Amino acid sequence: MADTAYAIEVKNLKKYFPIKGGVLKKTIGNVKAVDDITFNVKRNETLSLVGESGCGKSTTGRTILKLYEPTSGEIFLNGQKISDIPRGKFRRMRKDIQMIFQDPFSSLNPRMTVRSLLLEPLLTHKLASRKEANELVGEMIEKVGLSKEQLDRYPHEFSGGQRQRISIARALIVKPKVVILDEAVSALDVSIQSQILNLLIKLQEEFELTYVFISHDLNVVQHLSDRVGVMYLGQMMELGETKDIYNNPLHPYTRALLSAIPSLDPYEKKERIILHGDVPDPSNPPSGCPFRLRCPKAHDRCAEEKPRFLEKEKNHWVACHLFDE
Amino acid sequence: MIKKGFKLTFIFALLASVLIACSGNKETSGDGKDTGGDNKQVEQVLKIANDQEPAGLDPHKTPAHSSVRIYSQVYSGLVRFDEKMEVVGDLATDWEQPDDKTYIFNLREGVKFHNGREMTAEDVKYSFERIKAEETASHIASYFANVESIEVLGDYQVKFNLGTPDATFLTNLTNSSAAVVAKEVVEENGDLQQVAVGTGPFKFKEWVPDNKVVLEKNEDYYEEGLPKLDEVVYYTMKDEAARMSAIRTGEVDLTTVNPKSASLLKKEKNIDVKDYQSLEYSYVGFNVEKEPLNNQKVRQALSLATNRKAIADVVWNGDAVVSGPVAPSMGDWAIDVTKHELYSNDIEKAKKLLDEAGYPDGFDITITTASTYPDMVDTAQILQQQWKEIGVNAEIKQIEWGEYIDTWLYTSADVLVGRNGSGTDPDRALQYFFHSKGSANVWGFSDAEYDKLVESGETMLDKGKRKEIYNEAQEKLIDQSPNLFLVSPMKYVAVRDSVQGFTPYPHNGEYILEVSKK
Amino acid sequence: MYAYILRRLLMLIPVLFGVSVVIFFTLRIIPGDVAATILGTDATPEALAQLRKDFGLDLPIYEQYLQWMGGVMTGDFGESMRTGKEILPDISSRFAITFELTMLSAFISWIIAIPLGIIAGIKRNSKTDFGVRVVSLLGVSIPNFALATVLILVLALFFSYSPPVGYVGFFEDPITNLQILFLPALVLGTSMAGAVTRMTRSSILEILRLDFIRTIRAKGAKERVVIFQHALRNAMIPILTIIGMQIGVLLGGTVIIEQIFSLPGLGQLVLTGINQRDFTVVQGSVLFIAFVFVMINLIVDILYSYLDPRITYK
Amino acid sequence: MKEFFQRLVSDKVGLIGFIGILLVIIVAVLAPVIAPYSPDRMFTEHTLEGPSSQFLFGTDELGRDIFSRTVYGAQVSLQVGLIAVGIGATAGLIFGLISGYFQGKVDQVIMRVMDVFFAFPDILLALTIVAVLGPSLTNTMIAIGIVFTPVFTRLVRSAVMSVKENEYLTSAVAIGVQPVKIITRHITPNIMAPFIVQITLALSGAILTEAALSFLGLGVQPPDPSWGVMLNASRTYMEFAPWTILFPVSAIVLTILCFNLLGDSLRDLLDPKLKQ
Amino acid sequence: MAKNLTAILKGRGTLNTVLDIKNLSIEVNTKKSKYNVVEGVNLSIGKKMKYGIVGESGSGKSLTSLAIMNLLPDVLKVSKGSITLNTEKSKELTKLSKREMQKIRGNEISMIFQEPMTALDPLYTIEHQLLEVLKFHTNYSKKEMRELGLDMLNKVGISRGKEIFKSYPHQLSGGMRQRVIIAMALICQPKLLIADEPTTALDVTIQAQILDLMNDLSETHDTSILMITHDLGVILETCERVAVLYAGQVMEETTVEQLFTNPSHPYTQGLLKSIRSLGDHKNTLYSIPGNVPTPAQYENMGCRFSSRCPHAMEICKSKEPSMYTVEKDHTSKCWLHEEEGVAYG
Repeated sequence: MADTAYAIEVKNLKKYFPIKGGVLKKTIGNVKAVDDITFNVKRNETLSLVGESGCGKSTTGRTILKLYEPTSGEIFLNGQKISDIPRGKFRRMRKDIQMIFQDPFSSLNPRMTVRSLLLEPLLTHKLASRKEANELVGEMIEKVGLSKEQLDRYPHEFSGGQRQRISIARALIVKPKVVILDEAVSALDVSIQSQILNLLIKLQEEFELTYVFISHDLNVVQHLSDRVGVMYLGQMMELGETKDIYNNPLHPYTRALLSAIPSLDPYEKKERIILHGDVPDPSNPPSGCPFRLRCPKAHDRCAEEKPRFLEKEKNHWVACHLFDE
Repeated sequence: MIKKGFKLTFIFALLASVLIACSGNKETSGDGKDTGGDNKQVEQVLKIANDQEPAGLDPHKTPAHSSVRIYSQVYSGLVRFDEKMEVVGDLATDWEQPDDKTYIFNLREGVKFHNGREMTAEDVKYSFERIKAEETASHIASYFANVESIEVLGDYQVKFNLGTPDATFLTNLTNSSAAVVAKEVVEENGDLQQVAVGTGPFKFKEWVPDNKVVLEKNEDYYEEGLPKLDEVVYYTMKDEAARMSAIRTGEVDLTTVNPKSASLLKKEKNIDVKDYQSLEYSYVGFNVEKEPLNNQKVRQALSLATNRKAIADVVWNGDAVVSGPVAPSMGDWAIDVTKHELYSNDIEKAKKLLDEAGYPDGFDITITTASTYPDMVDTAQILQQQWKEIGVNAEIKQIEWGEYIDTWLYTSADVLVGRNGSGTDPDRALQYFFHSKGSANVWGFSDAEYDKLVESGETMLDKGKRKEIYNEAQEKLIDQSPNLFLVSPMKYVAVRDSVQGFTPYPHNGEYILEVSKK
Repeated sequence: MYAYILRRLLMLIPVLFGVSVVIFFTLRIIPGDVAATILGTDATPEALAQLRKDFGLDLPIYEQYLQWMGGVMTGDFGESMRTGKEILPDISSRFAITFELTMLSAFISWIIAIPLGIIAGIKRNSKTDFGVRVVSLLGVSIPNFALATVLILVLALFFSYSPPVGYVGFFEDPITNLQILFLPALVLGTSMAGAVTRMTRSSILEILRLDFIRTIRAKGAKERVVIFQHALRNAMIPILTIIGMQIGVLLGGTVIIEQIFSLPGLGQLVLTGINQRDFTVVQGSVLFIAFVFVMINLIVDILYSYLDPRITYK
Repeated sequence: MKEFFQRLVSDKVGLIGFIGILLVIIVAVLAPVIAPYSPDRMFTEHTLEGPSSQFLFGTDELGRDIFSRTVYGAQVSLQVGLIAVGIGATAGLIFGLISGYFQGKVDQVIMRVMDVFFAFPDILLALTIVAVLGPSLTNTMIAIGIVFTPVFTRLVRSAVMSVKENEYLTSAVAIGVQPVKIITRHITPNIMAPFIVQITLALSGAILTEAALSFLGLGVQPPDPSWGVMLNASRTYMEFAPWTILFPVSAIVLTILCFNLLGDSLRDLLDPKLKQ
Repeated sequence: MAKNLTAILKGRGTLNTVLDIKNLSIEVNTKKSKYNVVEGVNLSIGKKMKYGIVGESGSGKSLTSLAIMNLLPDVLKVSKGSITLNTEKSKELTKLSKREMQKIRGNEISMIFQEPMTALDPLYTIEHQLLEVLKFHTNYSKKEMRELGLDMLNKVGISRGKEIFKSYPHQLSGGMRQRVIIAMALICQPKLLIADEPTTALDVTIQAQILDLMNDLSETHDTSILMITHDLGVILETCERVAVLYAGQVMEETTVEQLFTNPSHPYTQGLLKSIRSLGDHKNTLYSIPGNVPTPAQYENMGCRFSSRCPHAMEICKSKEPSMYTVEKDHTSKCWLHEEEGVAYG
């Protein structure tokens, strides 16, 4: 059933967070953080998930990593179904799938030296003897552009960019197959951001990595990804090759999103679509299409029926009634 | 919210100043020097600081001092001691003794209980039968164990039939607990712990727990003109500092104090400090059934190692006298122990005795005492030091009162430091505490000769001969040393100078019948 | 909100049940019993046995527990073994005193502590801050009973003042009542003040660094407005936690002060109860105190939602 | 660590506290050297004498040298504090870690039990425990330790929960680190700051609680000179011989003050929110 | 809203300035250390002008804005230079008393901050916090204040003003809060609005709403805007002039148009290059090597960009360059211009 050509397959994934209430703290509702999404990631590919805060892109990433238990749906990692493996058992498989976090300041344990931070994954998965591990750590730190001399320092002695390099080294040292990057460069300054992006691209080639890149920065996403999925309120609105998404966005939301990026060309004339209102409360989403309340092209059908997720063009999927005649 | 906070602060500050101002005013009026106002008569209210909350008010059931001092004002017995410790009539006007084993009491007529009913011979009979009844669990039941029957001969005449001649009978009757109570009150309330209806000079008015007990004048008291006070209030004040402060500022009129506080109060011009030699003595009790204290020589060695004078000096500020099993305040009954060999504090001899007993290097032992009483704790600490000199290493275990009693009762401690009231008759001091069947002989002490001696003392009606018997018993007891008898302290009562006619006696530290205020 | 309160009340049941079990069985293993303390050194084994039977102490221990709990469920806390009086009225009248003392102490400590904490917080690391911290901690550092004794002595010796003897209820004679309670409350308040000062200082410090304070300043607010309207109100939330906890601690911690100042409060009742092995009194009082304690916690939590609109209990 | 001391030195208040405690510890350790007499040696001819060259701080009601007793008192009082807090802190650490890390039912059970103990007023709980175990130095320490356990448990638990919010913990989970190592290597070192602060404050609390128990006669047993015992014994003689209370009171007040000052400034120093 | 170049040029060159910052330095002064975090900053903002300061984190851009408001944290203080506010009469802000400064804040100069989530007091209603500004600076009656407040909310695009009045900050979304904050900032009709990263924390669709709103309002209210951001896109979107801050110093100062078409300083060049190379899919991005120096390292490093500059020369490492005028209205702080022989300004 699963296709081993895919590093990751996600089928009808749902992740609901219960809202408790009442005298006995019963579940009285759900925040539908991820609501029935399906996609896959090919080997060595970079798939980006974009969307605004609260759209469920991070939750998706963390559910794939089994940091959250999925509410329903299936997840396959290299063809193996991992969604029903108990978390305790999955622990040993974690070396195949790693994660890099947004905040370079809180994602490294402040009380550990860089060396022990890097040794830990190796020793945890018993991938090397202590001596070998030490050598590997030395190699890895240089691969991410830091020096061996810096191994015995603590994270707070590094700048944000350097810390993010350490995080990358820590994630990659176990030679994973898949890396989930959750807003991995968003907290960095422009000049540092490009350094890290270069590093990520270089390492992807070197280690033959598959990336799931979660970001709200559309410029960075355009640069890095092979394919892009646009999420809104827990649902996938559009999914396709990067160039198709950026040059030929189909979904009104994708269009608005792309038009909202400030331009960097003083001579460029841009049709700006200003969306009104805010993202609705995910615990109380609108009926039908989740975007309809802000959609400039919304019509009656949008309120009644949830649009299907259809392959409108080759490898270009969209969930919108405008394209479902 | 914030503004409210400020307002409250302000109000509180105001309140605080008012309080202090008020208390300032009260100060002057409290002294009774305030001549203003139309009430020139001094309020005849005596305020007494009670160092413990009364445990209950049932005279037959409650031996605690904090209770006795109160119910002894409410109840009367058949007889009482006068100031010279002679037995005189109280509810009984007189009595006759047809034979050694029979007493007939003629009762005072027209004496009324506080509930208005007249007291009769039936009440006397009821009261003593109540004391003797097992379910009453009276602490003085043993005093009247040899009363075989009580007969009512008339409304005002009652007869006690004893099993054996008893020299202590009359003295025992003077005990405050041998009170005449009213049957209907007992029946109505189950017991007399919370109510008090007696024939004494004061009527029970109210008891606010942990706060105060109020007694008011019994207008129908059989002695004309007495009592002089309208009201007596016992405030429970457990803290010595609080009592000191209250007597100094005149918030209370009378309080017992410790020797050191007494010496300070003596300097105050508005306060008289009265003292009297108590009937109590401090002691060290030994479990004579356990090694090494089952060895008489060991006990004697410890007696020799004990410097009683130092204890008197240090613990009691010098105001205590060395005592034997019968406290010196019992007068003639007590032997002079100061010359006794075992009181000589001869360390060498003590060591020699220990050596003979087979403990040349001494031994380890635990001294148990009650944390409730600082004097006991201090005594224990001094003993610990003194015994160290002969190689006895003692550890101190301080336990609080409830556990202490338990420990005492079951002799679960090897060495127990405590204080005994030796009673008003040597029989209690010698038989009750040390007869092998004595109720309070918890030490496992058993000596057939001694037993015989004190038994004969009880029934010996000739005072001279009786004294001889008891002298011998005392000598024997000191020699055997089941307990070490230490010192008998002075007691101090501080009274405001507005209190008139107050004299404490060893047998009655709080005789307030004739007290008045000026 | 109501659901929340109801749920919290339901959660009290296991806690109080736990308290009842712990206190009941703990008391039973303390050496000594009420009969021994009543009879004292005049006790005879027969008399003791009789008394024990009277108090039901000869029954199996679980039966004693069930009897007691059965009573408590129906609002019958039993009778004092010592006095045979019903316990509940006694507990509630004494609780009133302890509660008044507690509230008065808490109040005094706020008056001392909150202004000091604000000053120290605003002038962080200055000499004033240093002074305030040391002074406020002095109160904490002196054992209650030592401070009480010194106070009593000094007032009596140098001002011929001692608080009136004999407790009088607030509604009988408010002035005398407050005179009686003022000193003990002052002693307790001083010792509480340190913690409140500390909490006030650190929460003021914390709040003052928050973004919205900068916004308020940027709006042109006077410092007074910044501190009192915004910083203090926000700081009140952690302060409230401390205050709630302290009131709870005080409720049971007034024992010593009650004894020294001869106040017939709940603490004294428990202490005498323990000393006299009056089990029913101790059990009842401790259960009562525990109940009040958890209720205070609940009230504090509800107050949060009043102070802080972000907190809505569902 | 070095940096920490630098910051401590720059904070005068904390430094005073730190030095003060150091002094007390030195005095406690060197008590046999410093004290001229054995603490329970009685000079029965010299009871309640004022300070003199022979008796630096005067003598108490049993003629013992108050100076020597105060010095040895440091030993006893510190011992009570350290061991009692050690018991409470260790138990609290274990329960708190388990409760905060695993949450769910374990957490519920532990926290309800702690709630039960928390619902007991401190003094009454200590009093009851001592009454059960019998008064002695060891039992006093055990009782205070038990009383402090719920406080530590709650503190550790909430610290664990806030550490769990940090991404480095998610990161450790994502890497596949074993739960035990997550607790020992990632959580425990990061909750130490509030834990240490609480320890310093609890130390002063323990000394005060011991004093309170001594007042009720249930603390350290004579002749061991804890400051609480000395204080309580001297209350009676305060007016007669003020020195008997003055010196132990000063010792206790200064020590507790120092602990509080240190704890107070540690709180500032270790609190990342207050770092500048 | 297309950017019209003539519109950009219109606002420029107004001699009449609202705010003049001359040679401003901000110093960290603790017992342990003392160094400048901002040094020698010169800015001048004309009436109705929209002026941008762009820089990376740690460049000192936010500190500069806080210095204008006199809201620097305790350990920081203005050590040199002047900040002059020209409204009815000119005032030297660094010399004003606390009280005088309080009258200016929120009234003549107001400020909005980055984090709309934390910038409002969580315990008070929007009404209280909005009208508070009026209470501080005007004598309006309660009714008048409410009317003004509702009107202002309407202007920032909140139509359900009465409802919003009763809400607490946590009940609003980020975009709504930022609108409220803008309303608060503009309600007293200030002459200058300082916006410190006003959209960084917002989603991109909301950012577009807010920038749009700010553009509209500054025009209708005659308010000058000082926009502080790390995002060159935002600068281009909103500003007329711009100063590029790096390591506490202004590296380049010019019109937005010139900056984007003719960047002169190697840092600006690098920055633009790296952003623009983002368009080339998966190719290696242009990136400025190395890290931003920390303030403690500033001393004796010559040009502060020298360690990362691809054109660095010997002199760059030892000596700090001056500000050169590279063309009309365009200055740049780089030794290269000395070589090129441009005029020293």
